[in-house]
Amino acid sequence: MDEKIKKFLYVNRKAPYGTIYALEALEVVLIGAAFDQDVSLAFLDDGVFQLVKNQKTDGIGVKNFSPTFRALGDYDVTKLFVEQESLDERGLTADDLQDIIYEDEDDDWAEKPSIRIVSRAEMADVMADQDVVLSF
Amino acid sequence: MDEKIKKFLYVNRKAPYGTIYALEALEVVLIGAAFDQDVSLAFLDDGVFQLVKNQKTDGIGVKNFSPTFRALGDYDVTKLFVEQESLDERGLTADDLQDIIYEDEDDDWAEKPSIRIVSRAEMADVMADQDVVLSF
Amino acid sequence: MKFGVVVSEGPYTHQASDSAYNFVKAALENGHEVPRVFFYHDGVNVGTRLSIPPQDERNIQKNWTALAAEHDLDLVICIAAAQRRGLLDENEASRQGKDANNISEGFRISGLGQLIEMGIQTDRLMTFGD
Amino acid sequence: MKFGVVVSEGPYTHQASDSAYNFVKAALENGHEVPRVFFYHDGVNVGTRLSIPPQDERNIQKNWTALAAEHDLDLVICIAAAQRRGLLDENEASRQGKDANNISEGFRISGLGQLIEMGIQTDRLMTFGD
Amino acid sequence: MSTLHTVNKSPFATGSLQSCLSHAKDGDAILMFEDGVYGATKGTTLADAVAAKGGSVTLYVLQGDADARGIAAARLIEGVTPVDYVGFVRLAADHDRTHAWL
Amino acid sequence: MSTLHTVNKSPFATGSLQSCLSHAKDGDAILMFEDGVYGATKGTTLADAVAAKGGSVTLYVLQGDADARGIAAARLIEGVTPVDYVGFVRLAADHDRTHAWL
Repeated sequence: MDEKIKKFLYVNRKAPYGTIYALEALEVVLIGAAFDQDVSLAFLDDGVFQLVKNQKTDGIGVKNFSPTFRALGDYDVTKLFVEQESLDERGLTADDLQDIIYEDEDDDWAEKPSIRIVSRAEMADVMADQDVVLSF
Repeated sequence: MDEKIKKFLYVNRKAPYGTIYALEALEVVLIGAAFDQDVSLAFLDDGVFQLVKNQKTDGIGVKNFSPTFRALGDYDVTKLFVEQESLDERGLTADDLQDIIYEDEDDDWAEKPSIRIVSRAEMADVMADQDVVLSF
Repeated sequence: MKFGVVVSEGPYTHQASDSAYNFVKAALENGHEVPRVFFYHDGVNVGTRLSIPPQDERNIQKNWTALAAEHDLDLVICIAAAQRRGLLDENEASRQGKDANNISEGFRISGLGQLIEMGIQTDRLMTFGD
Repeated sequence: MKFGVVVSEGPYTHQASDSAYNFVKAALENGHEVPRVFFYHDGVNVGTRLSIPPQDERNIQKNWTALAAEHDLDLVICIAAAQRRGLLDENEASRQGKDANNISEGFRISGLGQLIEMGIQTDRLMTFGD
Repeated sequence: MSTLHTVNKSPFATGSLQSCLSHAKDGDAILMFEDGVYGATKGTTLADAVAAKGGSVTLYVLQGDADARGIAAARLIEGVTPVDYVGFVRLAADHDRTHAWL
Repeated sequence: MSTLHTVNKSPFATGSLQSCLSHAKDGDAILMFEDGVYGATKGTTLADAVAAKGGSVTLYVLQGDADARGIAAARLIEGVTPVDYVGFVRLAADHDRTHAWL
């Protein structure tokens, strides 16, 4: 068991700032990256709000942690699944989200997008293909 | 200001047991009763679940506080407004709720029901007729 | 005008204590009075002096303590809610036989009656919760 | 079978810590192993020894401490989440210059890596939260 | 390879149950517990959606949580099976993973 | 005699905004703050209901919370007025009571 690589899915269904779950989930992802497992992140329901660009938190006195998502590639966290239907319901499109990229070492370090917009049915498939599901 | 009697409304919109808000709201009501203000309780949305009869909490190891609602009359808390639409949406009728009564000192201590089922529009009127609204 | 303020959620986990802080600050800076802030439910945890937030985050307890010192605020932690959750002052700790206490400067522990009294004596009651 | 358990909410306010306790107890009594219970978010507050719940209510911290003693459970409180919320052991308190600590017997404070490790080393991961 | 989904929120308060229903796959199981047990009751605005999903997934409710909330067996949607904590543990063991819909 | 209603929850996560909308009376004001600001945005499944209520109540959004969540002014529903904390205090003072929809 010690040698086996497990598939970890971090499920994000809550908006940022109103509660701390999004920030503390990200802290788990960063620590978890050191363990060399097969990591994916799912953003659905209000979780899609976490990835919206141009977050500016000066007016409420809390830390803006959204830039950290752009650093995930450096931690080899490169699979961010975002649900299309959740975006639609919230009046959002892919253009409203941050650009998050990683360098693919298997493809001559080409820059590739980490965000993968998937349908609800595809998200269900992603969820069903995991060993460990961590919910926030 | 010290002499003025204010209208206090305690708004209950959450189910019991899953969270502590219902129980701790009731604790405020009991303490508040000593202050001789004009007290009403509103039960709407999941708050109507608080009043459902036959609650038995032995299986989950938490305290059953629902009998306390029946003691409210002794504290001169006699106006419990329950929203009809909230009951309907949850498949409940007035018969699913506890009998909660008080003795009316202005009517030869006749026993009267404390629960008043009101429409959503009437609930809005109750809410608009308060000095202080405490939300739980 | 006199504002009474209720904080119903703990620090960091919910934004409630931040919003309440911003509201109280704005009210005081604009000539209003805030005779009391009442911490209930998990809100009692705002008053712990043992928190050590990351250096790049705001220190919620210290912000409240500083605001209280500056404006002579009455920050009241509900005793019943505090006992369930492990928030104690020196007095309570010794009375209950506990070997430590964790309340911050600027906060005091008192009963639920202080909440009702606040509702009676202020012009508006604001609730920040979840 | 090995169950890893995450508790994400504080005691009394949410039912999560009660449900987790009931689940762990049932698992242990039916021949399963629970190598670790990890307390995250407000869940860290379950580990305070300063709580004094009303006498007619369950004592959540004591229930966990007793279960840990009986079954040699590893109850881990996340250090990062604990620091924000004011949960400290003696070691952390002295390292951080705090004059008190409030962790209960049976709990220990450690890093988030213990959560990931638990996910790797157990057969099923259960999350009790809000 | 199937999943045990757990739902602990009232479906009238949050969208967790609906999100769970729309992501659970055929052969999965859904356990409603804590305030989630309200999702297992008849005659609500959501009962038809829950009952319909019962055709492809297996629905369970935690007995202790239903009792606490005054939900009699007769009020449970047809096909919902009550379990105790031992049953909860067994469900978790019998499925390949658990997904908590918080 | 009018009420300032405050809503701090996302309308996609909980029913607080909808319950508020269905209880607010003509002449009241609704301030959306914290995660409640999502209720003030265009193009959502709830935007029409919110905009329609704007005919009888006045709608406000807390600027700092909207900024934090990356909601540009152009994304606000027509007729929603942004306020800062000073404006929030003024709204509370100008109405006879405040009702927090938690």
